[in-house]
Amino acid sequence: MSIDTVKNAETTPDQEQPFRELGLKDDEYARIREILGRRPTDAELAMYSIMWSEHCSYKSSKVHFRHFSESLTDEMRAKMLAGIGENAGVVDIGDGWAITFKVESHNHPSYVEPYQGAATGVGGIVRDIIAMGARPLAVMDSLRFGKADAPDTRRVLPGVVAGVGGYGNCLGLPNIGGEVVFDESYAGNPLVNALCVGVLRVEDLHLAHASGAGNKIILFGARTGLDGIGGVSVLASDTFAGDDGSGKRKKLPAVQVGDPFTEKVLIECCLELFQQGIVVGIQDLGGAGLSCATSELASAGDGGMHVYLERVPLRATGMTPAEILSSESQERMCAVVAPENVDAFMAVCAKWDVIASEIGEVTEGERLVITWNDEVVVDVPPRTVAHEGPVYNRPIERPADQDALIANGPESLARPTAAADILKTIVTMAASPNLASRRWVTQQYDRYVRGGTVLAQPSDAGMIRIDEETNRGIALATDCNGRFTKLDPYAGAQLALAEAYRNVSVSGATPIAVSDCLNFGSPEDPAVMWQFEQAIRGIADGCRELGIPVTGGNVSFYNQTGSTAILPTPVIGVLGVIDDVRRRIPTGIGAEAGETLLLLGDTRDEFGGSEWAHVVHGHLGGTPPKVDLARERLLGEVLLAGSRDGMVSAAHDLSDGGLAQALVEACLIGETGARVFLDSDQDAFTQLFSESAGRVLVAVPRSEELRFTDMCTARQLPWRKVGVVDPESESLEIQDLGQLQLGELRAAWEGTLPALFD
Amino acid sequence: MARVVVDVMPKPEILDPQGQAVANALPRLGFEGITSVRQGKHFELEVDDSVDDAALEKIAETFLANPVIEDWVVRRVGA
Amino acid sequence: MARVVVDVMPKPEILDPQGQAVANALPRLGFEGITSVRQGKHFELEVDDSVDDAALEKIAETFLANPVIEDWVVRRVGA
Amino acid sequence: MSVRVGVITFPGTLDDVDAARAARYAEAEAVPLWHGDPDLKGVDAVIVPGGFSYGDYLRCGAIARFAPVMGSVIEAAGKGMPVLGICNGFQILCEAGLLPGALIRNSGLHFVCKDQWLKVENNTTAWSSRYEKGAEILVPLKSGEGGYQATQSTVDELEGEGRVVFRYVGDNPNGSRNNIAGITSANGRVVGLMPHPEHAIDALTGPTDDGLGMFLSLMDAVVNA
Ligand SMILES: Nc1ncnc2c1ncn2[C@@H]1O[C@H](COP(=O)(O)OP(=O)(O)O)[C@@H](O)[C@H]1O
Ligand SMILES: [Mg+2]
Repeated sequence: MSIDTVKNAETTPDQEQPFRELGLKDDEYARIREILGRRPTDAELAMYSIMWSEHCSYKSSKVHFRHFSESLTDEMRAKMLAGIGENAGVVDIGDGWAITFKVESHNHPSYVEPYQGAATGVGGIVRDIIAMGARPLAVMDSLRFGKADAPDTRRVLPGVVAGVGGYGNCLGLPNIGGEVVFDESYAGNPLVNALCVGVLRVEDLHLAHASGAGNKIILFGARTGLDGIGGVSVLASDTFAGDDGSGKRKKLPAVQVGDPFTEKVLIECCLELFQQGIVVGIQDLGGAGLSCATSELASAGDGGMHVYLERVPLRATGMTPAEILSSESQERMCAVVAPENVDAFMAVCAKWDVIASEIGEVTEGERLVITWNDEVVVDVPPRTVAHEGPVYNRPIERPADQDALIANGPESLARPTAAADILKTIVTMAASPNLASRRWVTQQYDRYVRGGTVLAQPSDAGMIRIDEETNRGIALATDCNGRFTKLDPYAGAQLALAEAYRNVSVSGATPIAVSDCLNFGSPEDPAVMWQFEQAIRGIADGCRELGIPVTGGNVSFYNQTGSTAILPTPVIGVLGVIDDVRRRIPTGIGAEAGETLLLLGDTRDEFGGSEWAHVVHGHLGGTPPKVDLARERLLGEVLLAGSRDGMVSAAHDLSDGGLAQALVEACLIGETGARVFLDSDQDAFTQLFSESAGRVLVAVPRSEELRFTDMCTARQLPWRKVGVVDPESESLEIQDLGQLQLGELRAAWEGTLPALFD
Repeated sequence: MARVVVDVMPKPEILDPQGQAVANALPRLGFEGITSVRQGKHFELEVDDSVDDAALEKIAETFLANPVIEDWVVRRVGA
Repeated sequence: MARVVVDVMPKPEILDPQGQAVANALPRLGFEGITSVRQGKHFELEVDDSVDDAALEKIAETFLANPVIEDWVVRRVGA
Repeated sequence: MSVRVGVITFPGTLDDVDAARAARYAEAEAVPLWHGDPDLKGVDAVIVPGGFSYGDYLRCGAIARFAPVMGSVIEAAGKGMPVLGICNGFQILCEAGLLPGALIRNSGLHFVCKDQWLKVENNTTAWSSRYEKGAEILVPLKSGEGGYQATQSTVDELEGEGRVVFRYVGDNPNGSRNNIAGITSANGRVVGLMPHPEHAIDALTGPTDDGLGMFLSLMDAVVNA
């Protein structure tokens, strides 16, 4: 095997290189040559091509992130210990505790190999959290699939769910929430967004960097194999064509197989290393493997770095330096360790049976130098790899058909008016794939492990107790309605933010920070870039209004089937804090005898992008519901006060499917009947199915009713009494319309996913 | 009636955490000299004589194995 | 160096939910004529020549299979 | 007198923190035991908790039962020390031969996490004396390989000797023979079950506090021994 060295590159300047096959544009390749003053070696080319890819360099999205930083106020900055740019954002939640959380996509791999794609998605995000020095607390998964009854969904969904569960369950991380959404636009491009949240003491925050000449670089965890090096395998073939039977490396599938056990042990090992204070920093190996870890560590530090690549423990024979640098083998971490701590480091690894190898050291210089058996194969300024990649100001253009989409509103759609038809619609909606019970999915996830889970599915938000002495805890929810975002990306993104914020509020927690995962089509399509830019601005402006910062996130472009992009899907995760988890608000009604049901907020005739239009008419058009973030904030404050004073016994936010769906869920989850009365001022259909934002259904003990409604009135939050809880009753009764038996509703709501996927 | 065996194995370049776990455990259990272990699935099918090799190949490829990460071998045994 | 294969199968009287699921799914996928499916595990070991048949039998019996619910077959393949 | 309950951690054990917490809720002292260390630290009882020891890729509990600590547990159990295996712990106790039978893949082939009603069939073991016979309790079940299987003669023997401690109520969640959720050794000192009593010790983080009875039973067993 002949290895392309720097020396060789200097003497063969004209050697043709397969940079286009590696995804680099002509001008990007020219820039690499300019930076190096020569052609790159194979290994350098592999590094630059991966690190300058859209996924790693954020080259199309970077310029838009300024909206986030520009919208930060001092209030928002105050609690942020680490923000955008770190592995994951970190916020101070009081009592010396800090929380770190992040959402990340693993969309494409999950389409190719659903189980492993989703599993390694969970594994990757968990490593991001460990790298911050935190103990992972819980995971969530936000999923989008094609039509529920499409044959390919039957291939993809069960695999993805089993993968999320298989990996997360084995790590011992409770799964406390997520989403499952079906829409045709995701048919060839499902979305698998995984979230992990972790906890640490404020003083233990570790930001990875390679400082201090003489410090050692230690690679630990799994061996490095040929996983996920699909693209780079062209470097190993003479012809660049790959599958030519020349005996050279075949083009390999870009699929990785996860080993959750190895990751579990790695977590414990890292926690012990942090606890013993024997690491300067730890960097996870994610998408771009060693290329990313070495260049990021080096550029975050104050010196250079020398890596001896032949010391990397391998799983396959004959791997080239380029392949080793770009392997995406899972369950690996890289640590920077002072020389005097290396022995202690190795002892901890030995205790956990974790393979660890010293692969290099921090040097005085400013270069990242990588050698392979004494030959220099990489010699680069690390910042040019990790941070100074290309940045694009992609063309932006509002789609030509956006006006037509908006003009085609839901007004002309036939609405049920007869009592029987409205009741039937309630059942149809409850059984529709997007509204039906998620139990078939969530039942495959361990939500109990570690004993801190206070709320999980089917609650609006997941909640974890982080301190058993004080009962301090956190809550999390993720949301996004892609149909709203399609109709108006700015407002739609804010609606996603509003919904996640509201879901956290109804649990009794106070929202404090945001992480997002922006899933869009091709950035080379000006219409997609318009959606993207609008959505980012919507989120940034919305966060400013809500006073909570975006602390991190992830961008996933090129989500499309052929040339058709997915619905723009900026998934928003909102983190909340609760000082005492014992006052959490459950979703199901009926926990207390004699509850009154109140509807907080305004209900307008808003059906653009609604689930009803989608389910009953297959229609998407018009404008999404109005956003009122001040109202969301007020709702949050009222719920907090209500929960503090024991005035609220249950709360459920209204979103897809409107009041009808919220009532069905509150009854079924609480296993209790209810009697509901509608307002005579507005038609029954609108009251039941409108998706106006900023609304919550609350149950208050009758004894607290007056106190609670007085508070709402005093704070100018519109409220209306919509019914009473009836624990004796076996039905949901709606005055003037009739009764729905809970048994029938349950069969409809719970039957759908098992019928589709069992 | 025929008996058919299908063995499905992880592709050589793909990580095999199961085989790995076994290989790591053996020395701890006092068994030396096992240098590598791979673990896969073993299916035993009883099939009517009407089922031809092409059908079996199809079943293995589309259903018993996942061609993205696994290789497989179909063989008829006994009679 | 020798290659050894160990096949481990659920005992006939023990429920085999995985094999059962495959058998039930096949007709739905349009494959007729498969009258029974059992699913077990297939191990491929590389062993030093020092490892004798008794050791292999021991590994299979005490470790790779659980004799309460599984049967197993050990065979050396190739050379 | 303080009761010392050992809680074993294997690589891949997950519910050890919960088992230790449950022991503390019952006012026992929880003593961490490490898989690689045969020293039982003078404990009065041992809990083998849930999780995925060594990944459980081969067969649940297959590797864990060979751990040095298990040799000591088997020996202590032989002398009558109370041992509780929960979920993966139950699987390990079966693999180790402390309890008969084995646990296989759930009949539905999926991991199942749900709140499960159990009927207490035997309240004479070291771990179940606080319950009324015939009582129904609600605790989490969370496992992918929880189907209890044994030969007919073993099942007959267990039933005949009243050694089924807990039985699933309602739909069988995993295909277990005779709806068996948990069993005991002939002397009633070793108990294994798939559901998780340690996750039902307070209604804040579990469905109920029904599981606490198992840990309180142990306190009685040790104190009265
Ligand atoms: N993929 C998933 N993983 C885990 N939990 C999920 C998943 N999908 C939905 N859930 C949970 O199921 C419940 C209902 O989901 P959903 O109807 O989307 O909630 P909401 O409308 O309040 O956002 C919530 O508790 C949610 O967290
Ligand atoms: Mg909600």
